[in-house]
Amino acid sequence: MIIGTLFKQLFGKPATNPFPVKYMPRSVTALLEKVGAGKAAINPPIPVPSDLRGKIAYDRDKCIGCQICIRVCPANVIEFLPEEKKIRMYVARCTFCAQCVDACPVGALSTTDEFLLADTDRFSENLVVG
Amino acid sequence: MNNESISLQIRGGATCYSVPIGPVHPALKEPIRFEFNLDGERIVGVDIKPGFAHRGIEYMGMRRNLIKVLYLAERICGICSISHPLALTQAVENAAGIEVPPRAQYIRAIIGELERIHSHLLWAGVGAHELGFDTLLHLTWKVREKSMDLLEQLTGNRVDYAIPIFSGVRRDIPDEKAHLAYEALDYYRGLLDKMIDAYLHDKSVEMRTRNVGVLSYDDAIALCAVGPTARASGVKKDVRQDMPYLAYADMEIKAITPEDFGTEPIGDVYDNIIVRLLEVAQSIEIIEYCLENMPKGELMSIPKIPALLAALKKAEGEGIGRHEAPRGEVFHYVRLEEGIEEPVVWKVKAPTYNNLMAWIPKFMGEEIADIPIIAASIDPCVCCMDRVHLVDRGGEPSVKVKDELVRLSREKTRRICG
Amino acid sequence: MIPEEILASFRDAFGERIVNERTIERKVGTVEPRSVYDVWIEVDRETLHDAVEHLCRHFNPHLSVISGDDLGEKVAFNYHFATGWGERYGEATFTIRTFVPKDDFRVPTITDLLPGAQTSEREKIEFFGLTVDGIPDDRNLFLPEDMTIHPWRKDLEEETSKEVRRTVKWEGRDE
Amino acid sequence: MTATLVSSIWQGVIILFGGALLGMVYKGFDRKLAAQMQGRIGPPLRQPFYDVIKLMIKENVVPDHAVGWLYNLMPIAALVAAATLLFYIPLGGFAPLLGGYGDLILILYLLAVPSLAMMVGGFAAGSPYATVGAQREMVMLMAYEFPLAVTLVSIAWRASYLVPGQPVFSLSVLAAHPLWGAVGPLGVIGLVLLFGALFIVTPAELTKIPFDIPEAETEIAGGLLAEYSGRNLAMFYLADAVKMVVMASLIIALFFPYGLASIFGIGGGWGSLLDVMFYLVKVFVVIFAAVITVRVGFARLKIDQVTRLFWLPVTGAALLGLLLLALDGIV
Repeated sequence: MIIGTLFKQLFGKPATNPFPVKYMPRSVTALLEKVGAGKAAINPPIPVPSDLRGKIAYDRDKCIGCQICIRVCPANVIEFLPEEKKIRMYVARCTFCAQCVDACPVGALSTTDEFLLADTDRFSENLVVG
Repeated sequence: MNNESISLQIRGGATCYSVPIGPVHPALKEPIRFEFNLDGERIVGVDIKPGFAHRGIEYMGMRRNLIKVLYLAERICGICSISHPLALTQAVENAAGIEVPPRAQYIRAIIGELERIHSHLLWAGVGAHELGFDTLLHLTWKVREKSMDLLEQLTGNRVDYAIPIFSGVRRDIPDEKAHLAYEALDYYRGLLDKMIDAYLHDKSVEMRTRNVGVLSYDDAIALCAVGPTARASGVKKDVRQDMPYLAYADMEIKAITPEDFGTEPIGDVYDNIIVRLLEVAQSIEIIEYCLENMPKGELMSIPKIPALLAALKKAEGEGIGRHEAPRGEVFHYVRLEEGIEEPVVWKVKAPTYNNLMAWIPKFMGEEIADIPIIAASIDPCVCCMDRVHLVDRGGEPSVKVKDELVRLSREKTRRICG
Repeated sequence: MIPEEILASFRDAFGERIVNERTIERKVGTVEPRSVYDVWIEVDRETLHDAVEHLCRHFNPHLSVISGDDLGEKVAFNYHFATGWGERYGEATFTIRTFVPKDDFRVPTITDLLPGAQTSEREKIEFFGLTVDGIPDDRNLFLPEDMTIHPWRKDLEEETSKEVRRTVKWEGRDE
Repeated sequence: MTATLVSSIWQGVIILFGGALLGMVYKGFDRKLAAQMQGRIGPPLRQPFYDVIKLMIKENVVPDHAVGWLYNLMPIAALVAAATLLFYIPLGGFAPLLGGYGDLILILYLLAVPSLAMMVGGFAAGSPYATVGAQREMVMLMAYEFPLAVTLVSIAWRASYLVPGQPVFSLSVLAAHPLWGAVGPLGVIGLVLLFGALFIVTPAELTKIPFDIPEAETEIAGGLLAEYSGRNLAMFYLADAVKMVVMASLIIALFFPYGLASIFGIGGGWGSLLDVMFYLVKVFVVIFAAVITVRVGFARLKIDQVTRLFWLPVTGAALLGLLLLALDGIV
């Protein structure tokens, strides 16, 4: 019966992971500043698998400028830099399919487990790779 | 049923008043508009208007190469995010004559069935919410997390799994991950009885769903209904059974109807719950079979991406791809021409497209209070286009683009704050 | 159902009126491969309604969707049916194709035979500008009511792309 | 004379603010515990206060089609009626402030006023959702008012034989003379039935699931309250919070008026404090049992199902209770 489950849950631990904090803080920016300064802690997110398809990492030295990644990227994330024969990625548009990683013939691209990418500026340093 | 009486637009008499539901309404998870003509609390007419989220995906797809189309297809729907790629890859493979390695077929089926589990649980939760039974919603979605976590472990993401690709799959299920899958299957097997108890033996759920939103056997066939919506009416239609594909061809799969629960099919919302819960059990068995009998071997018959692109560019022909998605049959038709990277024709048919018409007999004669649960009963997935919106403020309806909407919103904010 | 059976029945009923027919056999299954069939037939527009009626009378079909293929002078419409559902390996896809010239751009409705075809026919009306004779409801379904362009017509590409480009302008960047 | 008037006014102000405060605290508990039962964390206990403050500073939107003055008047009417109720209900073991000027029948009417106000407001809003909600509220009122009235009147009627010479329709008299000990076994069964009826009426009176049909969020998008915003909505919210305390207090006054102070023999200020604390606990228990557990354990019913439920089994139970009480008087 469902009532039994309800009473068990009343005294149990909620299923929600309280990431980043349990309750809305009075000021989000103040909290973030505190966390940045190491004065406050936030609850960690649930751990992700090691092969998560997160933000793409780019090894500039390995890249040979073949542009296959540009041909397969469904979201047109990747820009070719013709002078250097390298690429630049705008993560704000990325759909995290990691098809470019599979397509790269020299292994210059790889997935990371980084997924907390929210930003107010879509061209911020964190969101432009390469 | 009288064929002439079926139209998306049925109007009642003069004593009726009309109540619009949608495109924005708490009962709807996606934008669609119903206009109900009511006589008191009873529905005597209904007009359905979809298309508020039409994104022109097929139009876009016919203008980019097939690998890009694959990820576009994945984003047709967030819940069936493997069903559309599965149908598309099959259509293209049939058109181009590409073989799929056995192991890849099994992996596709495993992910497809995991999706069915999480989709049906999602639906059950939404259904409970529509009934005002939020507790059941939270309980169901809590257990749904397990399948999402498993999908994240196996594919690298919770939605948009990016697993199938033309000629195979992109990721293997190694043995060290297979045990996670077994663990999740045991978890669900232990929960099934509790779920059936909570949904099918709960008095208040039964009161709200029995004999509500009935779709008769004949209507289901005449209106071309698919998936659990049709099966709840007793129509034994399931692509996995009727025209097997991938690893499903190696298994004895039977279309689930309420008869498997020991009741006569009525085609009401309660039968929809029965079918979907029993299909969760069926999916558990299929996944287990696949994990145990998965052959060894390669994952893609054309593993190099440039070679794959070249092969697809060379291909000529047309193909049909069908997959039994959680909500019913997904159908993709593709025509390829040699020397053209893009598909020349790409037609997508999502299950809700067929079930749209099934809503009409389900709604007619029911009460306002039943609207949410009937709307939810076909598990609608309103996957369609545009970022324009129609606004009617006294004058002519005009199309507002995003810039204009942003401007209007800012104006209003200023007005309130100032 | 064996596709020969359907085809034989159609040959008997329509004879010369079937312009073209084709059966594709595919092997499925990794352990013991078995065959499934895709059947394609081509008929004239005048025969279309009769062909669907014949199918409905004898084979209990399910209409998946109607797809359209703009070939320039004319548009090919494929009525994708499936028949024989209900038993394992019982089903075959059955596609009826008909070519419709653009200067006389109309087809008869099949909603009198299969009411469920209405969604698909209305979609063809708005996306191709087709006229469907006898359809009970021909309003736009997916597109806004005041939208006049037909996105899947390749000869109207210019107007469509103008409309599309107007709406997908990325904020702050013109692409 | 002036001194009593001043003190009465002071007491009135305290009761008003105390009642509203209590209502919001219990609302906080309601949300938190419901969340816990559903496996969620839920909002902090002080969330209702945040909500009311936020609503108070929000824009008060009046729809184009609304009857403006009626639409704006109704939240005030609802809040005033709910607040007035506080003066007639014994709170914390104290006699009601206006106990001498009104009785159970007045309470019965006052309880209906917030619902009526919401109904009129719903019709005045001119939105189809609100109209449907108002129609449903009307049917609901007709459904649950009868068993509620039967319950209250039966108890008072039985009490008129047991405590002769007293105004038995006054709640403080009823609270001072609980019936449990005064009636025989038949009467006890009758009282249990009446209590059951009142228990089921409580969530309906407060429009909580499974009886939140007039608001039915997923069906008619908040129904009666669909168009209300800002200050008006805050007033309805407060009225609802106060009503929750009132209903719980009513149940306590009729069925569980016992205090701890007399049992432990503690007098004076400490005794009153103990009784107040005990009263708060009793209110919490009633709300937990009749509102929170019920609202997380059931699906929303349909209006015809609710009508059938209240007219047949609940009214039947109340009438049977009345009959048993009558029999008890004869035997």
